[in-house]
Formats: sequence, C-alpha cells, structure tokens
Amino acid sequence: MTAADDSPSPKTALDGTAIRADFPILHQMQTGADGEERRVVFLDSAASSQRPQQVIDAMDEIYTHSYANVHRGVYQIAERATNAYEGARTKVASFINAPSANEVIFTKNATEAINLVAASWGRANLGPGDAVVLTMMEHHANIVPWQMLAAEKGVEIRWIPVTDDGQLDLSELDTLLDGAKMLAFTSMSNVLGTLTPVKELVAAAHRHGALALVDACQSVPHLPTDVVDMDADFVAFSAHKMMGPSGLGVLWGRMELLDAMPPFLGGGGMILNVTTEGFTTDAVPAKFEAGTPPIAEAAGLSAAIDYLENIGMDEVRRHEVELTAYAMRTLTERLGDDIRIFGPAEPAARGGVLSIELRDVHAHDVSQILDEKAVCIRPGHHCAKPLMRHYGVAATARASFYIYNDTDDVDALADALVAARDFFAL
Amino acid sequence: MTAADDSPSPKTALDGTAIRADFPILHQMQTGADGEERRVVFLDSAASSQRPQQVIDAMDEIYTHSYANVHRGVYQIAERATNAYEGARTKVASFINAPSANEVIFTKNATEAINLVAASWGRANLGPGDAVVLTMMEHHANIVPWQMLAAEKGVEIRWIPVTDDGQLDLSELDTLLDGAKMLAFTSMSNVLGTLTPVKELVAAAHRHGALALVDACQSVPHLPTDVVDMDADFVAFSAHKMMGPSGLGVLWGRMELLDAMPPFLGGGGMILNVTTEGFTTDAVPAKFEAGTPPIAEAAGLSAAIDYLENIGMDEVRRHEVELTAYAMRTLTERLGDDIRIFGPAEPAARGGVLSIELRDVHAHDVSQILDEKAVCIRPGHHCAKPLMRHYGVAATARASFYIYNDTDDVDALADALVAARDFFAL
Amino acid sequence: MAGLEDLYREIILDHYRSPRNKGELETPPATRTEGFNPLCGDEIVVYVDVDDDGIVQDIKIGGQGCSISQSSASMMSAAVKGKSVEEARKLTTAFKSLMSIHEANVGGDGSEAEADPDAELDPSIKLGDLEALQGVVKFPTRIKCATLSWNTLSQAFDEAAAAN
Amino acid sequence: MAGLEDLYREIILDHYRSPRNKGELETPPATRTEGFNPLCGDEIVVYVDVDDDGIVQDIKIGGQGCSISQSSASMMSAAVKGKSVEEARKLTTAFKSLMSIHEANVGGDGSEAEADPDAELDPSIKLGDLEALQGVVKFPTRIKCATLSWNTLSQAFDEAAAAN
Ligand SMILES: Cc1ncc(COP(=O)(O)O)c(C=O)c1O
Ligand SMILES: Cc1ncc(COP(=O)(O)O)c(C=O)c1O
Repeated sequence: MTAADDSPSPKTALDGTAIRADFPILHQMQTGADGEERRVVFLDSAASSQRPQQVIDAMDEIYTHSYANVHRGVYQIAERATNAYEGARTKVASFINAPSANEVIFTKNATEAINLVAASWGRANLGPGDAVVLTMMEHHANIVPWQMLAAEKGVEIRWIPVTDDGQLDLSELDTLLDGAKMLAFTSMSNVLGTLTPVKELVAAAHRHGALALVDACQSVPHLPTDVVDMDADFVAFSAHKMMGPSGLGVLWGRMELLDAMPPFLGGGGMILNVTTEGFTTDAVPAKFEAGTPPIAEAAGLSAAIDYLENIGMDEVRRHEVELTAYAMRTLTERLGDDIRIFGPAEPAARGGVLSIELRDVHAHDVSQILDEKAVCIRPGHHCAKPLMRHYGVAATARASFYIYNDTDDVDALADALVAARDFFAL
Repeated sequence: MTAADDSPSPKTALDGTAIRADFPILHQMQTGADGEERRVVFLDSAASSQRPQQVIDAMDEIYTHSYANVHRGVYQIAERATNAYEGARTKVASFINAPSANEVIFTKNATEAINLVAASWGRANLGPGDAVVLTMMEHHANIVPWQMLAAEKGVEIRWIPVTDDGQLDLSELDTLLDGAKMLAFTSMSNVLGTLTPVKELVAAAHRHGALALVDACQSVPHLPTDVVDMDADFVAFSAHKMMGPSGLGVLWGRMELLDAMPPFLGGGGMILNVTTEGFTTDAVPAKFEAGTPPIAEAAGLSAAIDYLENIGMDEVRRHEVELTAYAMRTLTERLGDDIRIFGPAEPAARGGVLSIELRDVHAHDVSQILDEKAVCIRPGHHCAKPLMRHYGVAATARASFYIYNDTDDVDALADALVAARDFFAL
Repeated sequence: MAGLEDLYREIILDHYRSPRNKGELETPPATRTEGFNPLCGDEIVVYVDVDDDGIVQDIKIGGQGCSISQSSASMMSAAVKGKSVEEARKLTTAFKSLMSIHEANVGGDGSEAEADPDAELDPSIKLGDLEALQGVVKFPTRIKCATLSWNTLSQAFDEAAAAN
Repeated sequence: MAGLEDLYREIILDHYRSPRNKGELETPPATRTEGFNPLCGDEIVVYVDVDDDGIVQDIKIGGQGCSISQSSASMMSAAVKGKSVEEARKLTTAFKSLMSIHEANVGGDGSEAEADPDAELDPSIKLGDLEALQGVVKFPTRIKCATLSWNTLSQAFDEAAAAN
C-alpha cells in the first residue's frame, strides 16, 4: 500500500528532512520482519523528543573538559562547570521570559517540579476545606501530587470538565474556583493536543484569590513561552521533551512565593547553616536544589534552547500547525470512517498531537503493526486516565510531531494505518 | 619547588597513568598565570568523579540509537531504551548483591534517596517520642531530611559522637539506640575518610528494633559492596561519584519495607489506576519512580559499573589504600608540623580522602594556590558542618583519590602545598 | 502481514473477534476482580463463581484490551470453566511459564516477580489453544498483555478463598 | 606567586595577618549578626554599636574565613568606624559595585540579587585600601568571600534599625 498519489508532499514552514540531518537517531534504518529496510519515522515526541548532535556534543563537552561538582569548587574546571550550570539557568530564564534567573529551579523532571509545589507550598498553605481545581485533561503528574496532598490535608479537589470535542468546559468555572486556593492545569493536553486558554484561566484563578500552576510540558517545547504574559504563579516543564536530556526538569515560580515556601528536599547545597539543633535554608533557587544537581543535563538543555532559538519558536509553531493540518486531512481522506481523531477539529487550536482510534483495532495492536513499518507511535492511556474514562476508551494510539517531522512522515503514518486496518479487517 | 628526590614514585595496585588514558578530561593541560602548562591533577573525586570514554559513549549510544521514553512504548527503539534502563537496574543489583533488581530504585541523587526514606517511611512510621540516631560525621544529605522529619513529627534526633582521631565513639551506642526506630549513618566519611563499622552498627540497630540506613555514597564507588552481608535495610548512593553521570542516584531497600511504604512523589509511571477519586500505586520500584526517569543516565551508570567490575573492586580498594598511605607519608615528610591531616592515622582504616589544614593558610586560599598548579582539591565544610564544628574549623582542604590517580598526583599535591605554605609564610 | 504471524495467529484473532464468556456475573455469589496493565491502560474484569467443591462453575470476562490480552482472557475462560481451582492454578503456572522466558527483561514494576522461569512444566498439563500465544514471547512488551487476565484470575481465587 | 599577585595584594595579606577590630562587643548596646558563606563554610560575626546620632561608634569582627573574607572584613571595619550608617551604606554599595562586575556569573543562590552592576559609583566615595580587593573580580568564586562581611554589615544595620 502506497500513498494515494505520487505528487510531492506539500511543504511546511520547516524542512524536516534538512533538520533530521542534525538528529543521528533519525538516520537509522529499521528492518521489518518482511526483510525491508525503512527509515525510522519517529512520531512519539510528546512522550519524549529526540535530540540533535549539538545537544549531545554539549554534554560530551562538559564530561570531557569541564565536569566537576558545582558551586563549591575553587579550581578552574569546577568554575567552568558552575558557569555552565548557572548559564543554563540564565538561558532558561530568558527562553521563558522569567524576570529573574533565580526563579528558575532545576528538578529531575516536570513531575518533581509539580510535586515540589504541592508538597512545599501546598502543605504550608492548604488545609481542610480548601480546594484545588484541576481539569479532566490533566496528566497524572498534575493529578496525583494533588491527590496525595488532598488525602493528607483534607483538601477538596474539583474538576473542570471537558467537552466531547476536547475543549475545557468553562461554563462553571467561577463556581469551581469559588473559595479555591490553587488552579493547576495543562497549557496543552498531551492526549488531545488541545491548547487551553492559559491567560484566561490564570486571570480567573487570580480573580478568585487562587494561585495558578501551569503544566507547560507540552507547550514550552513547541510554542513561544512568556511567563510574565501568562501571569502564572508556577510553570513546570521537562528538558527531555524539548530536545534536552533525560533527568532534568524545570520549575519556574514567582520569587515572593518561592521565598516564602518551606524547603522540599533537604541536604547539601540548600542550607546556610546546619547544627545538631537544626538548619537554616539558603536563598532560592539553592533552597530547592538539594544534592548534586543534573550538571551535564543543564548544559544539554542550554544547547537545546540555543537550537530552538536558532530556528525560532514562531517557526516551530507554524511548522507544527501546518503538519497537523496536513495529517488530519490525510488521515481522514485515507481512512474515512475507520478512524476517529480525538480533540479539537481545528488544527490551529491544538499542538502537534493526534490521538486516534482505529475501528476494531486496539491501540496496542496498531502500534505493533506500525512498528513493523518503522513508524513509532505510542499506545495507551498516556498518563491521563480520567480523560480516557471521559471518552470511554482504555487506550488511544498517539502520533506526535516535532521539528524533525515532515509530510513524508505523515504519509508513512497513513500508509501504516491503512495496512493495520486491512490486517485486522474481518 | 620540586619533589624531594628524583627516584621514580612507587607503584600502586593500579597504573593511574594507563587508566587516565580512558578519561578525556584528565588529558587536558592547564596554563597557570606563570605561563606554564601543567597536566590537570584531579583530586576532587569525593565531590564528584570523572568518567571514562566508555561511559560517555554508552550515553551517546542511547541518544544516537536507542532513546525513547521507557516502559510504555511498543516500538523497537522504545523497547531498547526500556531494556537499557531496566538492564541498568539489574546491573546495579548485582553490583551491590541485592536479592532482587526490583529493590533498586533510581532517584536523581543520593540526597533524594535519603529524603525518600525519611519522607515515606519516616512519616508513615515515626511520631512524637520516637528517635532517629545519626552520627556527628554525617553529610548534610543524611542530616537535614531527618531534621525536617523531626520538626514535622516531633521526632528526637540523637548523635553518635566522634573521637578526635575521627572514629565513631560507640561507647554509648546502646543508650543512644534505646527506643530508637532508625539508625542512619555513613559507611565512609566524606571529610575524614573514616570507614565506619557498618555490620556492627547495623546489628546494633537491629538488636534495638531499629532499622539501619547506610549512606554509602563514599564507599560504593571505592569498595566491594554487599547489601546482604551488611544486613542493612536501606542503602543510598550516587552515580556521579562512581564514574556515572550526574542526575542519577540509587536507593536500595528491602522489598518488604519498600512494599509497605507509601509513595513519595506522585505522577506518571507510579500508578496502577487513577480516577477523579484517587489513585492506586503500582508495585515497587515503579511506585517510587514518578515521571520520566533518568534514562540515558542509567545506561551511563551501567557502563561505569562494567568499567569498575572489569578492574575489580578489590583492586580499586587496594590501589586507594596504597595511594592514601603514600600520600599521608609524603605530606607529613614534606610539610611536617605545618600540616594537619584529619581522621584515622591508619590508611587501611580509611578511604582515599584526606582533609588537611595548612598552618596559617585558610583552605580556600590553599585551593586557590593549588589551582595555579593545576591541582584540583576542594575547600570548605564539605556539607558536614556539625563535624567541622566538632573540630573547631570552618573549612578544610580536601584531596580525594580514585582509580585514575597515582603517586605522581600525590607528589604534585605535595609540591603545590609546599608552595602555598611558602607563599603565605610571614 | 509478514513477521507478525507469530504474534497474531489465526486462533488469537478468532478469540479476539469472538471472545468467549464475555459478560458479567452476579456478585455474590461470584467474585469480581479488576486487573490493570499500567503500561498500556488495558483493564480487565474477571467474574468467577467457585462452588463449594472448589469447581469454577462459571466465569465471565469484562473490560477492554488489545488482541493479545482479550484473546488470552477468552482462551483462559474457556480453559478453566468447569475445572477445579487447583487445576486452574496449575494451568496458570504452566501458562505463565510459557510466557516468562523473557519476562525478566520487561519488568520494572515487580508485578511478575513471582513467575519462576525455571519452573518445570507439569507434563500432564495441556495448554491446547493457549499454545498459540507462545509467539508473544518474541515481543516482550506484549507479554504483560498475555498474562494480565491470568494474574487477575489468581487474585480472584485468592479473594474468593479469603471471602470464605 | 606569579598570577596571584592580583588577588593577594600585600595590603590584603597584611589585613589578613593583622586583622583590625577583631573581637566582640557587649550586646546590647551592640548588635551581633552572623553571616555564612554556604559555598566554603566561612562564618563571620559582625558586632556593631550605632549611637543615637546614627554613628558607628564601634565595630568588631569575629568568625573564621579565608584571606579575602578576613581582610575585606578588617578593611571594612576600619572604613566604617566613626562613620554614619548612611555613609557606611553608601560605602557598601560602592564596594559591592566594585565586586559585582562578575557576580552574576557566580550566583545560583540569589543572595546577591540586589547588587546592581550598572549602579553609578558616587564619585565622592573613596574606597581607599579597599580598592586592593579589585583583583578579586578576576576570580569569580572568591567574590562572595569579599562581600560576605559587607552583606552581614547591611543585615546588622537592618537589625539595629528594627530594634529601635
Ligand atoms: C557521604 C555523602 N552522603 C551524601 C552525599 C550526597 O550525594 P548527592 O549530592 O549525590 O546527593 C555525598 C556527596 O555529596 C556524600 O559524600
Ligand atoms: C502534560 C504533561 N505533564 C507532565 C508530564 C510529566 O513529565 P515528566 O515525565 O518529564 O515528569 C508530561 C509528560 O510525560 C506531560 O505530557
């Protein structure tokens, strides 16, 4: 089965083929059980992205020239390591337009960033009768920490519902926020691709005297981010979804909030003094970075941001909207009634994430058959079980795009889906 | 100033020069302000070690061939990533002789590992009137988490004193352990090098019905480790001190304890089910690994363990004892009364860590002058302020050894210390 | 599709398309047990009705899942219905041994820690149709799909026993 | 030692070896304030006695530290003794400006966030001996050593003002 016609695929803002040259992992060929060699088509960036040689080189550079533990060494190698680590903080701050680099806290992943807020700010500020508002399209990372807090402190959790076309249903927002202390929500659904109205939600939270935490895992890698414009109180994201390394996440927060919060993890690097009687904490961000931090990883993220800024986040976004539009059109044309695409119908209202259901073929089987065609997608609940339950499905097959994807990749996806449908057809 | 005589330096169990060939960062030359080029002599491995090309390659291999998010992908790249990550777990388990790989939990560093135990086990099991016993030579990572717990839960902290020659004073051990629920102690002091009597301490804790947590950050990289033989309940250490990458730590614990403990961080990967009402946790170790884990980092640690096992941990230990003996002898010969070496006088009673005080020269100045000679040591409190206070010093200058160091490095250290003394002499 | 015949044998697809014993049982007398595959979201519900003589009088399967988990559950239901709990447990051990060859590589969540890859198969146990699932071991990430219903059945037996 | 003269000027070593105003003051009337450099363990104690006219009547320095932190504290004590709090604060700003050129690179703990590298130096302020510490900016990790006593002095003034 080949693409419906042989006319060249339309172009998008970025040239995926040219960009792939920078990504060694995307050069590899995969041999199917049919003996055919195929270029790997990676469509799982919403779970974790790939990284260009520039990012790998930046980490190797640390390990081969400038690695030492940071902050306390006087020798030149340690000074270079500290500068690389603190330089990454400054770079992240400017990438998200944070007022101060000291508001950028490095964590191990976005999950830890959200847990930090729930455990430190939440325990110190919430008690019985207080409410935290979440949405039905949250990732477990932005649900479970609040449920743990709720169980411990008797806090109530309220849920903003989703509509069937994958938007937040804000009709009862004021009621839900009434008396709430925190609104924690995703800027972009990792299942549906839905872009939520961040500024509107933050403003609503503030109107009700609640803080707003934005789970920006899916938007920071793909859209321009401005925490001042968002007017958020906390923003969390992960390096590995934006071409940075594994093992690194970011929490940005307003300094006056971070300053007033108790520490989260205790240990070296976060103290001003320790005696047998107790300890005093150092200033933010050190207060929240106990132990040896992800040093080489921070340098890797810094290089990833350079790479993204070099392309321009507006271009990244434009490319992905065009690719998503092409994909929605192509899959509908090729698979008709046999495919269901979850989420908003309008490509501009979403990120480059397509969750689909293929009639009579379970997502797990879809993914297995696509792997035979070297097309990498992800089946499952995508860590968003409440949302899956809303749609009455246990799993979807999710394809997600990044700068290194192009319309050829979408065609390969469509071909493979058609093959999967045909294989399972009665 | 040159070495006292020109006879070749004595050999130790390992050939540091040959080993350095594998460590690109140690090939670099550093130009002093005097214009002279010198080989970098890295004596700060107790803070964080360097890594051989093999470890860097293992991480690059993941990023260039086998990187994807783990555990949930069906496609081949994701399967390889999962196998690399879980393979690292199996490798760590066998390296420390853990009964089951599922008892190995990957954290971001040793500090998080200890915080995990204090927060999860501690909160669930300790209350007012309960006691946790620490030693006066603990790293802040094994003090502050317990102080946080103590402040929250009204737990009492008791301290095992140290003797002036840097040993634990166990004369009152039974009194201290009476009624205690936890004994948390270091297997090797990161300031003094002191090896503590691990088995004796664990047995004493158990005799009193307390659990034993071993902060093995400084011993796992340098000595054979056997958690079964130790009979410990929890063991924590960091990858970056054993030639692995930054951003990765390990908690080993007994399965029946881990199984009974509540979760620590909440999010994706640690749940069995999530509804709007609450969540159920997955089995250990998944329960304690919320969010995207340090994937490439685990592969790096795996390669570091291969490297160490290839040399043999007994050889590593023998080399470091010989090097420490040579260093103690050489520094005493060269600097006489002008130098004080903290900790046990007997090299076999300690690891390759020398904290020194140079008469009338502050550690910070020592380190600065040594950097001019390309000798990298660390000044400061080494995250062990209670111990520093015991000795009445604010800072020591610490030199620490690993497999890539040799007697030439010790000679360079001695030369540089003599130069520092002379520079500051009245 | 070339290469996937090992995984998707005809008999598996048949059970997937026409699952046996699909449905619910009244509880009590039946026991209802849920199983989750946290990796992919599959959920299975096993209803089992064990009589006083320890015989599986009836079994029904609910939930959602992929072809492997659904067909495995379907075959399981057919295989254990009318058998004694003891026989069903032996069959479970035999089936999990068939699956466990590569299971150690999959893990990470400990849920299969009890499977013993070296366990000798009782030669008197006939797996029958279930042997069609043998091809799954070549696809390690799918092993948990195949064993989900069996693990849930074991749990159901435990719960039924505890309830008496 | 070649290359280090910039850091270890003779006057710095002189203040290090013979620190001025070493000791303690009775509290009250003096204020006692501790400062920590978490990076290296240096601890400084500043005792300051401000009279009703806002004049630093007396100042004493305790604690332990490296040549840079100790000499900076010693010079500071000599420079502010007898001056008004206002003059001492201006001197602090001037000194921190001298030091802050590279300070942004060192950070990570936010404690220097208030230092403004672009602040214009008041030309009427004479740093005198303190200019010998200028060489420190070439050694960014040592800047915190040089500013420790000054930050502690600012805090002492704040506490003294709050106590009145
Ligand atoms: C004895 C000891 N415990 C704990 C730690 C903390 O390790 P990490 O910073 O990797 O969390 C260290 C090292 O810094 C150490 O030497
Ligand atoms: C929306 C969203 N939130 C949170 C997370 C958790 O990120 P991490 O696994 O890096 O902690 C993810 C990704 O897995 C995500 O897509």
